[in-house]
This record gives sequence, structure tokens and C-alpha cells, in this order.
Amino acid sequence: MTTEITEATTALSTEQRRDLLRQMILIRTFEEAILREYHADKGPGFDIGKGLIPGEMHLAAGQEPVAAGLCAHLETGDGLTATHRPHHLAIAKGMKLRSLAGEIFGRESGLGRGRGGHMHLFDPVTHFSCSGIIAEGFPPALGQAFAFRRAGNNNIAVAVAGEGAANAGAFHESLNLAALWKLPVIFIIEDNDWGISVARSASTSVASNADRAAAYGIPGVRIENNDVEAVHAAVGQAVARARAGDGPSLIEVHTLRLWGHFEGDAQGYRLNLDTVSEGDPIPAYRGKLLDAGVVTAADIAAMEAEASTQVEDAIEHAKNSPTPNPAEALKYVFVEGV
Amino acid sequence: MTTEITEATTALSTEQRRDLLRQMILIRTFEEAILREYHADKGPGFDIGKGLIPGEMHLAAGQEPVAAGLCAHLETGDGLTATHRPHHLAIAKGMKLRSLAGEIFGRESGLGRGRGGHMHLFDPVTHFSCSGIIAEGFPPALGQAFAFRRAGNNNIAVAVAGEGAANAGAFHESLNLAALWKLPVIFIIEDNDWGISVARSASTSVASNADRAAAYGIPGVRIENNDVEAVHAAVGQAVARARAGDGPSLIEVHTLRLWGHFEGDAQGYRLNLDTVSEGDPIPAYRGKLLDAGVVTAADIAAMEAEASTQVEDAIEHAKNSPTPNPAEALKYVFVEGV
Amino acid sequence: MSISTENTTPGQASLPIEPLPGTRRLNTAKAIQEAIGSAMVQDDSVFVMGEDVGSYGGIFSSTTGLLDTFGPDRIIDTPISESAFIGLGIGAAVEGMRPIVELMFVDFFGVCMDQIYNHMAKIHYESGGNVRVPMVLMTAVGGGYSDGAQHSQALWGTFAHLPGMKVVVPSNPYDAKGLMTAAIRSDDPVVYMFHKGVMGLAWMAKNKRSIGAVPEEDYEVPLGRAKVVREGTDVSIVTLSLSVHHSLDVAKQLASEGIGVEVLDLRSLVPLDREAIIATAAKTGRVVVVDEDYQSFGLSGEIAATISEHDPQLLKHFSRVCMPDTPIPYAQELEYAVLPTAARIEAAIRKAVAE
Amino acid sequence: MSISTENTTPGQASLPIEPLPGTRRLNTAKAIQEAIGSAMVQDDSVFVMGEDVGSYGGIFSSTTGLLDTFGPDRIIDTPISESAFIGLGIGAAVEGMRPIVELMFVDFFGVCMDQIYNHMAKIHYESGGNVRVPMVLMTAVGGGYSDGAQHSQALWGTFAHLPGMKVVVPSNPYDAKGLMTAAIRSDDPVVYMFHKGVMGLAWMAKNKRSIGAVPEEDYEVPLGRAKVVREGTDVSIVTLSLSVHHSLDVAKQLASEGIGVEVLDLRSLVPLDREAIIATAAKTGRVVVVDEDYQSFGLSGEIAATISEHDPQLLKHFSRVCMPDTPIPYAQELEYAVLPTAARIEAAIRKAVAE
Ligand SMILES: Cc1ncc(C[n+]2csc(CCOP(=O)(O)OP(=O)(O)O)c2C)c(N)n1
Ligand SMILES: Cc1ncc(C[n+]2csc(CCOP(=O)(O)OP(=O)(O)O)c2C)c(N)n1
Ligand SMILES: [Mg+2]
Ligand SMILES: [Mg+2]
Repeated sequence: MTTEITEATTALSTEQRRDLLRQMILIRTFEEAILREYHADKGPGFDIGKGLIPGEMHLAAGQEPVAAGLCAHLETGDGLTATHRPHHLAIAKGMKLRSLAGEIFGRESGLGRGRGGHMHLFDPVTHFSCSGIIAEGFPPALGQAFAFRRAGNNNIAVAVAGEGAANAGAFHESLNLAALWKLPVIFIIEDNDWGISVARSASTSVASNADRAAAYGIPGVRIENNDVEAVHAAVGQAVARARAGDGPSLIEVHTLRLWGHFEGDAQGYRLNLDTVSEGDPIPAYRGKLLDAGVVTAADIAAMEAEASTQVEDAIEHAKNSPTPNPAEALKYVFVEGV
Repeated sequence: MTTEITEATTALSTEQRRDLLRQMILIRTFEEAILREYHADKGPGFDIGKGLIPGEMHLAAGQEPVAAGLCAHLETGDGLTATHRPHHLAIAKGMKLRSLAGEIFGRESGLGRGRGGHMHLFDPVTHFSCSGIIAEGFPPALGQAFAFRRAGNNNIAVAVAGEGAANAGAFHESLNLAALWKLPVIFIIEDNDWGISVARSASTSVASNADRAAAYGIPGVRIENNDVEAVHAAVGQAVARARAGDGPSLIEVHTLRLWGHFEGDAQGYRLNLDTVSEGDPIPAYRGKLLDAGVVTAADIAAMEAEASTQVEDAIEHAKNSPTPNPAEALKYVFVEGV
Repeated sequence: MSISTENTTPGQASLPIEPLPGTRRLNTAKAIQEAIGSAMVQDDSVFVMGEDVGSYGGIFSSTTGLLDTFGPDRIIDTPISESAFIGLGIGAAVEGMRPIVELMFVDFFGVCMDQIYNHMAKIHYESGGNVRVPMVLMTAVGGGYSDGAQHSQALWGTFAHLPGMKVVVPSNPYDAKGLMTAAIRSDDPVVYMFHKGVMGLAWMAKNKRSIGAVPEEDYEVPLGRAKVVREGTDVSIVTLSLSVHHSLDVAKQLASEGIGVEVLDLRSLVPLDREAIIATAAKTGRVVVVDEDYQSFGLSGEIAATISEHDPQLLKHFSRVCMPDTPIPYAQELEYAVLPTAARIEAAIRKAVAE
Repeated sequence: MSISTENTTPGQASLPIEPLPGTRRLNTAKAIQEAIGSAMVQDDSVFVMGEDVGSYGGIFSSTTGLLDTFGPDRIIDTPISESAFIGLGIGAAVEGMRPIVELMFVDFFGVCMDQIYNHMAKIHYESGGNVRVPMVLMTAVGGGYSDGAQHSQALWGTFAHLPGMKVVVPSNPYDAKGLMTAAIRSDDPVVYMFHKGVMGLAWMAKNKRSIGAVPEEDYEVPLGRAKVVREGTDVSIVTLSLSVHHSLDVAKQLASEGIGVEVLDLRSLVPLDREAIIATAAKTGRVVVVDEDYQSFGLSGEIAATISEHDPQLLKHFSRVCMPDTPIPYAQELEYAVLPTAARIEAAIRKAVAE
């Protein structure tokens, strides 16, 4: 079962490869901008509740290959549920950067009018949602898939979570139910080696979560190298399977948490901290495409410039948006007033 | 992995086989007596809250091979957690019949002084407990195993649940944690084909829960034939493994729910209702031992008589025990008064 | 002391008029089935999901017969995976369906509460009103038949304490149908808690009001409106669910002694009809809360706070007949010592009027 | 109106005397670590288990340094499997150990509540007193730093409503150590809820009382005893946790205007010190409950009921400054509109004394 999904078989077009790189650059540019803005006014010292972006902040730098490789296959109408670390997936799924930034800055212009925050993004347009509770984004993805199938459209749902989530009960219940009902859903595990400070080896009884697919009779595959094209290929097969009505798949990607678990995390538990950035997937892919003549240095510069323009526009827009009116703090508890 | 535990290799002694039969007869005699007492005063019609034994009643007739084959390997100091259907396991583990019957009748002489009832049996002597919440008996078994290992004794813990429980989150979390920490624990799934009215095929995405062992890197085995000796053999290997410090095992036994899910269940959903009793494991094993000359008809009659004496003594004792004092309804909420 | 008859006067003028005696009578279970069935006929997006809701018809008969009418694609049995299937309901609701999901016993909430209170109840708010979760979570509550500490709880206080979900608790067939219809049509998530003892089940002791007149046509009982189910001027019982009937029984009995007991059936905890509570408190000046849920940190306290906030001097008496703070005992003698029985209610009322 | 100074007078004469000023000062996190460390030295059966309690030292520093002292066999990091590891704690406690299990944020209770309230809390009762579960479930509560709807809740009302577990909520280092010591030694299960905002964390706004004098030797603060942390005769604030400090700040400020505010720190919800509540209510006749947990069906109602049951005419004023019944908003402007801030408390007190 675990070999049913094989690695890249079909060649990607030049345009596809450029899109993958462009997507990853856009994501990284966004995350770097949030990093900058987040820390800009936390001092003196570091006070989590201070600044224009208060609260916990989980950034996804290093995990761009998952988002880019996955979302290249998804349509606007497909569902996607993510976790506490959602930006890369939200962006790749097509969420408006202004809505995302507005929400992160807690503004009325934000996706959730500042009510949700960066762990609670609900976008009816891109059918994106996330949850700050580990593994609890899985079950709602089943419901999206269920509704899509009922509607008779060809949409699918994807649920993404970290390797830490694969030890939570909701993972198991969701995979069994999806397999049982052959729901058009794909489960993706981002294995970044860490659940906060707990190493994968201290949380997971098997070396590959793909092995867990056997427990549900579905295909499982692990991508070992954080390579966007490998992700693209594996997801492509799973998407085809799901759209064809053949049921769910499980894909684990061995990716990389380039920064701390959340901002402010000193990562004292991480031994090889100095060399982490050597695994950065973006320079690697950039180099690969340069070597292959798929992009030029000028192309890359243009991509970076374009990303920067978009991201800074979103951040500016957020900063210039009104903060929510405190008198409206109780608005939206119910659709129908109490 | 799933073949690591093999079926019966070592021959059982005559005495062991007679003990297995005796144990099964004792359990069945108890369940039949409870059946009789339970229905004795539910009328006119059937009112679940009426009679000397009110409330839900889940009897384990047909599942004796699991209890007998398992508990033959267990010592008094070993732990055992069971479910809403616990009598067979409680008896095989050595719980005093008077304590068990007393609790079922809700008497002050009961194991829990009538506070718990038949789904909530906690015996500090036999380290037995159970829970009415599906799969939630698994985690406490880990704790027993943890404490035993810490104490440095050679005891193990066993967690038993139905096949329905293998789709609940606590199953997954418990198996991962037990495997990860190599706890001396054994997980046993009693597959009786039904979770109330929901057939196994409508609840479980794989044909054998033993296949799920692979998700935790532990041995898994399925016993297909409700045969006490096969259970005995498989559990023997798992017990040896656990006592040797080699970690947990998962065993599924394809057993039989001879009666309804609970008493009063008309089982309209069960098509082959007329022929269910053909699978009764006790006549089968009795016949086998008779054929093999291990027991005589007289031996069996003696076993039945002895079982009957013990069971009726327990029931009589329960009936003659005082009911709890209503003024003491709030006793035992806390050890230290509030 | 004034005495009134057991009546049907609505607590609020805008409530639908109840059917006249002589019309069709159903038990509460059938009333619920009818509300669900009618909604399913009218709206393709409604479906039912849960353990044993199909061929079994729901352990407490909330879905009997629906499988035959609507088939297994819309009346769906599930594995014992409450987090997965309740979450599935949430995702389907987010995508525009109207799921009715049954949690077999409310006592099992602990295995799936995260989906309920962190997701079902919060998504609408977190989305700034952009995403709705029009879902009904239906669940059986209550004890009285020796089902022990893990299968006898009321727990409505637990759900009502957590914001974002409406919580309704019908006491009779008429309300059960109307509240279910309103719950299904609501764009908000609604927790619908039916007491096993009001369903009118063949295999459980029935109170006489578990069968009652129910109109065939659809109607809504609005969420958040309490109802005065008996008028009186001496003391008010504020209650809900099965306890309404014990309260009415006691009220009727005490009427012969000249004690006028008003009985308020809350019907909803969220929204809570605070006006109706204050109105009855103001009328009698004596309030006894009868609540099968645990006494402390729950409904009974909220009643006291509601009145105290309004006017801390309003009452001459306040007391509670609740489940004390104990796991619910199995033995009948013990369980009936802690349940809010008619005997306990009567004693509380006598004390209330004596003060 | 009489004015009193911010004092340390115990609510009950039998309380341990607090250390004199000038003794060693710790923040609340260190006080908790010290209580746990000392218990672990004395009792081999005590161990700590939870996510990131090892090398990270607990996300909110409840276990910093313990791994170095006691090693990974006794300070144990877990997978994200709350049902499994909390249940493991229960089983170990049943077999005689004394586990301290951390649930990282109380907001996560929904994934593991069954183990907590159907098992940890009920086994002793169901066993007829034969089996004990001497376990501490330690968890972080509270908001105020924009952590959103799923990471900012107080939820003590939810735990206190369910019988069988004690629930303690320290507000300062001295109580934190003494309550933890008492909790570990208790033969009952204890839920120990620390507010992130009282821990004295380097990376979170600190209130000045998150560091305070803490004796080096062991001592217990008894479970179930509230404490008058400031005396006053005009109005009583009944509160707990971080809100104690906001209340003291307001009390101090209003003293200059001649308004005497008494502040009662409950410290425990279960057992609830009802005598102390009634005593302060009787003293001032005006009660304002300040509670960061959701307003309805929770602690604030229980305070009202406690007083109303005792004497429904005792109060001239009752009001609540709580988290309203809303998911907690992310944006700072919104969150601070719903938190029980000093401004809201002050307004409530002014209203209370004006009435
Ligand atoms: C049920 C639950 N338990 C614990 C947490 C606290 N928590 C937040 S992120 C995290 C680690 C998650 O690790 P992983 O799933 O690998 O995702 P990553 O952070 O590596 O992306 C934990 C334990 C939570 N949010 N929900
Ligand atoms: C968490 C939870 N969900 C649902 C139930 C209701 N329930 C009690 S027994 C049962 C079926 C259990 O099936 P299985 O695990 O196969 O055990 P069996 O009854 O066949 O022995 C169900 C759904 C429960 N007790 N707990
Ligand atoms: Mg990770
Ligand atoms: Mg079964």
C-alpha cells in the first residue's frame, strides 16, 4: 500500500516549475515580512502581548514546498484545513494577502474582522480554514469532502497537519471514517521533526507516518527530501484518486521548520541550530531551476520584487485599516441575536 | 509484523484445558443467572428501570474464550481494564463473585458499595477496572503498566475493548504511546461483529484490526475462530513479550455476541438471528475436549454443578445484602470531605 | 393564597397557540422524528448522522423510521468516532449543509468536546460573521433508570456555559417538535438535549405528559422563550426538561392545600429568557430552581444571578432542588436520593412558603 | 465610609501566616517549580508528565529546571495525545503513584475531557471509596495577550461544575506554592489552574504581585479556603486568579476617594469557601463578582446562589464583571473590551456604591 503513490513520474512544464518557485518565494516573502513586523515593537525585551501584532506567531518558513506542491493541484472550490501554522497554505490556496495580513494585524479589514487572528482563518471564497487545536482540523475536512460529493461537483478537501498531530485521536478517527466512506479527501502530514520542543522520535512510534495508511487500507507515501516537485507528484496522484472517487490518501512530507516553533522560541532544545538554514528549500530549488535553465537570475529578481510589492501592499493596507470598534466586541457571536 | 505472533505452538496440558473449559462454564453460568435475574422483574412489558437489577445490562455470552484464554496468563497483580461488557473478564481475572453480583444488584456488599454498577467495577485486589465510555479504558491501562514497570515488579497490564472501540481516538493515542515507551501492556480487541447495531463493515475501514499494529511498529495478530486455545497461545506470546520488556502487542479475536447488545435489544438489525447460537464456543470446546478424552461427561456435569453453586451463592448473597443507605449517597465523592 | 389550574397559557404573547385538546397525540420521540422528517422533505441539505440512527432508529428513538423514508445516504450510521463525525458535520455545515448529528448520550461529550465548543460554537465569531455553522447537535440526557455515573447526566450547564451555541431542552412533544424545527432552520449551531424520560419510550417509565397533542403541520417554538406552564402566586419553580413534570405534579397536589405554585419551563438555556425568570420572581417573590444537572456552577446559579442583578431585594426565598455535586450513583436507593424527585420538590416548596 | 489598607489578614484564622516582607521573593512559576521539586524529593511516586515539560521546562515555565534535577524518567515529555497521557496518569494514580500531569492550555480540555471528568473525577466514588486517584492536573488559563478564542479561556467554571475533582486557582507565588503542595499531597484529584498572567514570565506583561515572598520550607495552603486580601466595608469584590490584582489596584485607587473595597480571593472553586463569601457579603451588603471566565452558568452565578440561599435579602447590590458570553476576540481592542479590566471593575464599584 505504501508504495502505491510513486514519486514524480510526469515531467513538469517550465511554467509549472516557475510557478512553484514563485509561490514559494511569495510565501517566504510574506513570512519574513510578518517576522519583521511582529518583532518590530515587542520590546524592550520581548513581550508577547505587545505591538501591532500581539499574540502567538507560528511561521512556516522552510515548509513552502508542501504548500506550493499541494496547492498547484487545487481549485478555488476545493477545501483546505490547516493548523496553527497556516500562512503558507492560506497563501498558496489563494487567500487574498490583504485579508490575511489584515487579520494578522487584527483589523476590521481582516478576513475575520480581527475576531479570529492568525490561527483562526476562515475563508468562504477559498474554502480555507484552520484550527489552533492539534489534529482537530481533520474532521471538518471530511465534512467539506462529504458536502462536495453530495453536491456532485468534483471538488476535494485536503487536511494538513504537523507530524505531532499524527499521534492525536482525531487523526485516527478521521482517517478511518474517510477511508470507510471513500471520501474525496487527502491527508498531509508536514513532518518538520518537532512538535514545539518534542522531537519526532520522542512522539511517534514509527519512522514514517505513511506506514499508518495501512491501518486504514489507503495509500500512504513519505517524501523524504522537502522537494517541491516530489510533493507535487505525490499530491497529483492523490488528487486524481480523490477526484476519481477512489477515496483518501495519506502523504507525509519530511520538511523543515526553519525558525522557532513560535516567535520568541529560543530553541534551546535544538542541537543543530546553527546549521538549520542549510536545509532551506528555497535556495535549493532556485539553484536547481537556475542550473536547469528554467529561470534566470533576472527572473528570480523579478519574482522577488513582485512578491515584495504584493506583500508590502498587504501589510501597508493592514496597517492603514481601522481597528475593530470595541463596542462591537459581541457582534457575530450568533447569526441571530440573543 | 502481523505474523510475528503465531498460533498455538505449545501444547496445553490436560489440566490447563480443563481449566479453560471450567472458566468458560463459570462465566456462562454467571451470565445466564444475571440474564434470568435481570428479566425476572422487568414486567409487565419491559421497563429498564425496574426490578432488582435496573439499568443497562451488557452480557458477554459467547465471548468467554477471550476472557478464559487471556486470564489464564495473568497474575493477581497484573492489571486489566475492560468495557461496558465486563463480567467475563472480571470473573476470569479472579474478582470475587459475591462482590461482582453485589455490585450488579446495587448492594452495599458490592465491589463499589452499589455506587458503580455493572459498567464501573474497580477492584484494587485484582487490579481490574472498566469504563462505560468506549475506548477510554485504554489510557488507564498504560498507567498501570507504567506504575508496574516503575515499581520494578514483573506485572503487566491488559486493555480489552470491542472492535467498535478500535475506531475511537483513544485507541490510537494509547497504542502509539505504549509502543513509544515500550510499556508492558497488551491490547485485545473483541471483534463480535457489532457495535450495537452497526456492523463491523460499516465502522471499520480494514478487515483486520491486527493490520493496525503496523501503525505503531508492534506485533498484531487476529484470531479468526473464537477458539480459546488460539487465544491462549497468542496471548501467551504477547505476555512473554511484555514481561520481557519488549513492549506492547495487539491481538484481535473474532468472537461472538451470542445475545443482544444489551438486554432488551430486539436485534432487528441482525439478519441471521436464528442461527447465531450455532457459533456458541462452549459446546464446541466441550465437544472437542470430550472427543479428545480430556474430560468426561461427568467432569462437565461436575463443572457445571460447581459453577452453579458458586454463582447461585453469589446471587443469593447479593439479594440478601443490605441496600445502600440513601443518607450516604454523597459519601465517597472525595476522600477528604468538602 | 390563590390557586390556578394547570394551564397552557404562554409565557409570552407571541408564542404559537398550542393545539386544542382532541387533536392528534404523539409521544416526544415521534414529535422529534416528525420535525426532522418534515425538514428533510423540504430541504435536501438536511441529513442525520450518528451511532445507531439508521436501522436501530436511535437508541432513544429520535430517528425511528427515518431510514426507511430517506435511505442510508441521508440517515447515516457512523463508527464510534465522535470527534470525526461531529467534525464532519461542522465541515458540511460550513459548506452549506444542515446536519443533524446525534451524540448518543451527552455523557460522551468528553471525547469530542473540542469539535463542539472550539469549532462548532466559535467558527462564526472567529470568521467575523462570514462563515455559518447551521448544525443541530442532538443528544440524550438524564437519569432515573440506574444507568450509573457515565450515562445519567444532564450537563446542560456545561454546554450553556460555553459561548456560541444555542442550547434547548424540550419537556414535552409539542415543544420538542417546534424547537427541533426552529433548531434545524436556525443559522446558528444548536445543541438539542432531550431527556430520555420525556421521550415516551415503551421500555422506560413514562410520565403522562410524554404523550401530547402535536399539530401535523410545521411550526416553530422560538429558541429562547420560556413558558409559564402553570400559574400561581405563592412560589415559582424555575425548571426544565423532565423536572417540569415532577414540578407540575407537586404543584397540582399542593393546590389542594391552597398553595399556588407557578411553574416556568425554561425550554432554552441559550438564549435564556431572563425576562420570564424575573417576571415570575417578581410575581411570587419566592423561587425554587429544580434542575437535574449538577447543582454548583450551573443553571441554578445563573437564575440566582439573573434575579440578583435585576434586584437583589426582589426575593423572600431562593432555594435549589438539584443534582448535588456527586457522580450519579447506580443503586436505585442512592440515585433517587440525589435526583430532584417530587418529594424533594415538595419539601422545598413547603419550606419556601413557610419562610 | 471606612478605608482599610492593603493587607494580608487571612480570611480564616487557621490559615498559615504569610512570610514577613524581606524574606526571599520568587515569581509564581518558580514557586510552583519549588513545590513540585520538593514533593519529588520527598516522594518517589511523584512524577511530572506533559507536552514540553522536559527540556522546554513547560510552555509557561511551570516545570523549568526539573528535568535537570530529576531526569527524563520523572519529568516526561509526551506526544500530543492528551487522552492517552492523562489517562496514563489516572492509571498510575490508581496503582499508587502521584502524577502531576500538565494540560498545556486549559482550552484543549475538549480532546481529553472524558478521562478527566468521567474517570479521574469519578473512579473514587464509583469504587465506593476503594480506589483513590491522587493526581494533579495542572493547566494554564487566561488571556490578555491576543492568543485568540482557542488559547485564552479561563474555564474554571466548566471544571468546577463537574463533581469529583477539586479545583484550585492561585493568584500569587505564596498561594501557588502552598496550594501545589496541598494538591500533590491530597488523596483526591485536583485540577490546578494557573493564569499565565500571574506566573511572572519574562515574556509577558507582569503584574507587580507576580513576584512575592515565598518561604523556602514546605507549607500547605489548604484547599477550599478563600482569603480576604484587602479589607473594606463598602463593597466586596469576590474574585480569583489574575483578577485579584486588578481588583486590588482598583481598591487601592478608590480608597483615596473614601470608598472601602473588600477583596476576597477565592483560591479554590471546589471546595468553595461559602462561609467566606457570605461573611464578606454580610459585611458590605454589596457584591461585585469579577471573573475572567464566561459570565453565564459559571462561577459568578454560584456566588449569587450561595448568598441568595443563605439570605435572599442580604444584598443591596449584586453585579458581575466577567467575560461576556462570547468567543474571546483576537484583536487587542476587542479583547480588552471583554476582559474584566480595572476600568470595568472600577465602573462596577462606583455603580455599586452609588445604588
Ligand atoms: C490538542 C492540542 N494539544 C497541544 C497543543 C499545543 N501545541 C500547539 S502547536 C504544538 C506542536 C505541534 O506540532 P506539530 O503537529 O508537529 O506541528 P508544527 O508546530 O511542527 O507545525 C503543540 C503541542 C494544541 N494546540 N492542541
Ligand atoms: C464514546 C462512546 N460512544 C458511544 C457509546 C455508546 N455505546 C456503548 S456500547 C457501544 C458499542 C460498542 O461496540 P464494541 O466496541 O464493538 O463493543 P461490544 O458492545 O460489541 O462489546 C456504543 C456505541 C459509548 N459508551 N461511548
Ligand atoms: Mg512538527
Ligand atoms: Mg463489538
